[in-house]
Amino acid sequence: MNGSIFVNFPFIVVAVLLALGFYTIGFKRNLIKVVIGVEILEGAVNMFIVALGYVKGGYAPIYTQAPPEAVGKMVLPTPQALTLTSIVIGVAVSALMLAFAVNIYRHYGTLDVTKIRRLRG
Amino acid sequence: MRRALGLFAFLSFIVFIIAVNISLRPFGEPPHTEMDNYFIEHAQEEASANNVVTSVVFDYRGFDTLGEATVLFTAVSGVLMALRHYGGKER
Amino acid sequence: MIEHLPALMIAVPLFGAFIAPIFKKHYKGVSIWAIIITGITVILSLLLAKEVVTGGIMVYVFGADKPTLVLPSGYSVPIRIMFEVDAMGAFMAISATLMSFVGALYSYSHVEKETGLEKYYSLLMLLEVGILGMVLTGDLFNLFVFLEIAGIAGSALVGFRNYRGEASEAGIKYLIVSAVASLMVLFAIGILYGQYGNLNLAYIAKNVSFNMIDMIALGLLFTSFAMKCGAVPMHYWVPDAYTEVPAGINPPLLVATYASLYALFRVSFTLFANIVVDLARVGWIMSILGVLTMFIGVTMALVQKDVKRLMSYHAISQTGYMLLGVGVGLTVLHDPSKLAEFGRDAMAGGVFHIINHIIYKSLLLMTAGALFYVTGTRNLNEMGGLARKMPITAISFMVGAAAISGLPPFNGFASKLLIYETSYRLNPLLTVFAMVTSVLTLASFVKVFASAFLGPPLEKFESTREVPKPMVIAMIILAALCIIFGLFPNLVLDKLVYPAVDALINFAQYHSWGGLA
Amino acid sequence: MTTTIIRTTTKILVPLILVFGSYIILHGHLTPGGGFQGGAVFASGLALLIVANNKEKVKELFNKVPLSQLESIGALGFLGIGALGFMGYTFLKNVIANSGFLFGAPTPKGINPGYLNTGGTLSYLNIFVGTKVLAGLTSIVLIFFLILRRERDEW
Repeated sequence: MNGSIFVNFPFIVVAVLLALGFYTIGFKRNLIKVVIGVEILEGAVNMFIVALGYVKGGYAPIYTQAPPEAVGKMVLPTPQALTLTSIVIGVAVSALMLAFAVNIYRHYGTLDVTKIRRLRG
Repeated sequence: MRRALGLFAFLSFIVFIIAVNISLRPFGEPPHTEMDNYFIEHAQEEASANNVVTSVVFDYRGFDTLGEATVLFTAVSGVLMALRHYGGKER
Repeated sequence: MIEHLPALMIAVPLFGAFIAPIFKKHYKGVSIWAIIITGITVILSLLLAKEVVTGGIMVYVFGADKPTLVLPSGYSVPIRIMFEVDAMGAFMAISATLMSFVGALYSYSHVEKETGLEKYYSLLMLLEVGILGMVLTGDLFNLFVFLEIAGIAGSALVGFRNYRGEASEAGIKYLIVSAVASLMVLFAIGILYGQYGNLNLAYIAKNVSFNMIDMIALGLLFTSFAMKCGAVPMHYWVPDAYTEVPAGINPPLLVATYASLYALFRVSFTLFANIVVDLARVGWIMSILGVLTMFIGVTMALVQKDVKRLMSYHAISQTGYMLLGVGVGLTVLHDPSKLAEFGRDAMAGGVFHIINHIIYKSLLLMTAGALFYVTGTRNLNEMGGLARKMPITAISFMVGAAAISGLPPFNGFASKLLIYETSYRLNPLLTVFAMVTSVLTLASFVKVFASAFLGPPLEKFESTREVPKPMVIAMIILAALCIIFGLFPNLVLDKLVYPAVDALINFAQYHSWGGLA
Repeated sequence: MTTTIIRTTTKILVPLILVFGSYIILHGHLTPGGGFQGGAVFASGLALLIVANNKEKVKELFNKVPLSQLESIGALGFLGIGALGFMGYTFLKNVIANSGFLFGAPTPKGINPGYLNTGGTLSYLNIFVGTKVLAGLTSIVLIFFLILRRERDEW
C-alpha cells in the first residue's frame, strides 16, 4: 500500500472535514448550526496541524518515565503546542458566537439567518 | 441562481482542497525538523522541564501563550459584556 | 530600556486591559485610565518609530538571553518568537496607537451613559494590543494569534449595544468572517510549517521554493487577508460592523481592518517576494481588485440614507485606492527602472493613503456619531439645519468630506494625486476609474452635508447644543491632522512613508537580520 | 434538572474533579497537561456544581467568589512573571530555571521519574494560567446559566 492516497489518509480526512465545515457555514439556516460549522473547521485545521508533527513510530515528547527506546524517537512538539493554542482560541470564539446567538434570539425570537436580516442594502 | 453559484464555488473549492491534501508530503515523515530537534534536545537543560510540549508552550513560544491567555480574557470580557443587563440610555 | 521597546509596546496596553475590570463601577476612573494608557503607548510608538527610522530594523527575541540573539549558538534556524520591526510596522503602530488614543478620548463622553464600561475600555485596549501585535511580529503563528485577538475584541465591541438586535447581528457576522478567515490563515501556516519546519517569517521567505503547495498557501493567505480587509467579494460585513459599533471604537476598528491590509502587503512583499515571474501577476490581481473595490463601494454608498452606513461604504471604496497603489508597485517590483520611475511613488501613495484614510474616515464617522449623539437618529432624511447648532461638528465634517473627495489642500489630495499619476503610467484605464470614484464620492458627501447641516432648522432640534468637550477635542485633533498632512505632505512622506515603502521594497534586508545567511 | 441522584453524584464527584484539576495544573511540566487543561478540568467541576443546583443556590455559592478579579489576577501574574525577564534578559525569559529558587532545581538529562521542584517560570505560569482559565470558563458557564434561567422566569 504505497499509493500516496493511503499514506496521506489523515490529510484526506482533514479535507473532508473542511468540506463539511464550509458546507455547514454556507448552506445551513440555523445560526447554531453555523456556529457548529465554524467548530468543524476549527477541528479540521487542528487535526491538520497535529498530523504534521507525527513521526512514524514516534513517542510522546515527555521524558517523565518514558520507555528507554523513546530517546531520539519523539514526535515533533511544536505542532502539538500550536494545536493547544488554537484549541483555546476556538473555545473563546465559540463562546462569543454563542453569546451573540443568545442575544439575537432574545431580540428576534428566531435563529433563522434568513429572517433576522435587518441589516441589508 | 445565487444558490447554484454558491454550490459551484463550494464544489470547486472542495476539489481544490482535496487536491492540496493529496499532494502534501507523505504522512509521518516530516522533511525539516531542525527547530523541533532543538526543542527535544535542549528542553531539559534550558527550560528545566520534562514535558517538551509544555516547555515549548510556556518557554520557547511563551509569547504565543500570553496571546492565547489574552484571547480567552477577551472572549470572557466579550461574553460578559454581550450578556449584561440591558440598561443605559437608548441611543 | 530602549532595546525593550517592542515588548513594552505590547506589555503596557495589555497591563492596562488586565487592570481595567478591577475598576468595576468607577466609570469615570476607567475612562481616564484608558486615556492614560493609550497616551503612553502613543509616546512609546513615536519613540519606536524614531529608533527604527534612524537605526534600521529592530529585532526583539522573546525569552532569549539578549533581545537581539536570534540564533542559538551553533544553530542555523531561529527557534523563538521574535518581533521584527521595520519602518512599515512602526508606521502602522503609530496609526494604531494614535487612533486608539483618539477613540478613548472620544468615548469618554460618547458612551458615558451606558453600562459595562469597564469591559468596553478593556476591550478597546485589547483591540489595540491585537493590532500592535499584528504589525510588529515576525512570526507567522504569532500573527494568527494576534489576528484572533483583534477579531474577537473588535466583534465584541461591535456588539456593545446589546439592547439593539442589529448590533449582535453585525457582531456575529464580523466574528464568523474573521474566524473563518483566520482559520484559513492557520491552515496556510500549517502548510508552510509542513514544508519548511519553521514558523519564522524571514526564515520561510528565505527558503521558499515555489512548488504548487507554496502557491496554494499564498492563495489562501491572500484571500483570507483580502476578506478581512474588506476587499470586494467579501465586503458585506464592513458596513454592518462600522455602522453598529459605537463611534469611539470606529478609529481603532478602521486600523484593525488596515492591519489585515498590512498583513496582505507583508505576505506579498516579504514572504513571497522572491517569486520573480509570478509577482507581477499577483500585483495585477491586487490592482484590479482595488479598482473593483473602489467602484462597487462608491456605487453602493450613493443610495444609502443612514449616514454611518454611507460612510462605511466609502470606507470600502477607499480601501480600493490603497490596494491599487500598492498593487501597481507590486507589478513592477522586479523591474528596477520602472520601480524607480513610478513603482515607488505608487506604493508611497498607497501607504500614505492608509494613514490619511484612517484619519479622515475616523473624523467623518465621529461627526456621524456626534450627530447621532444629539439627534438620536442616523437617518439623513430626519436631520436638517444643524450647522448653526453644532458649528465645530459642521466644520469638522466639511474638512473630512473635502479630504475624502481629494480636494486640495487636504490630505486626501496628496495621496490620491500620487496614485493617479503612477497608475496612469501602468494603465490609464485604472486612473479613469479612480477619478470617477473620486467625483462620485464628492457628490455623495455634498448630499450628506446639504441634508444634515444645511436647510431650515427643524423644530425638534431647537434645544440641541454642541457635543461635550472630549468629543470636540478628539474631532479637532483629527481635523488639524487632516489640514497639516494636506499642507505639508512632504513632512510625513519623507519622515515616515518613504522609509516604510523602502522597507517593503528592500525585502532582502528584512530576510537577513541577525546574521541568518 | 436537580434530582437527588444528580445532587448526590455531584457531591461525590466534584471534590475528585477539583483535586484532579489541581494535580494537572501543578504537574504541567512533568506529565501531559498544563495550565489550560487543568484549568478546564477544574472549571468543568465547577460547571457540574452550577448545573446540578437551582438558581438561588448557585447565586449563593458564587456570590462570594470574585471570578472576574481572579481572572485579572491570573493574567496580571502571567504578565508579571514575563516582566521579570526585563531585569537583564528579555521579556518572558525563563529566569527561575536552574536558579535554586522555588521550582528552580535543575532537571537531570534524559529519562527520569520527574521531580516537582523543577520547571522554573513554567510552573508559575502554569498556576497563573490555570487560575485564569478556571475563572474565565466558570464565569462563561455561570453567565449563560443565569441568563437562561432569567429568561425562563420572565416567560
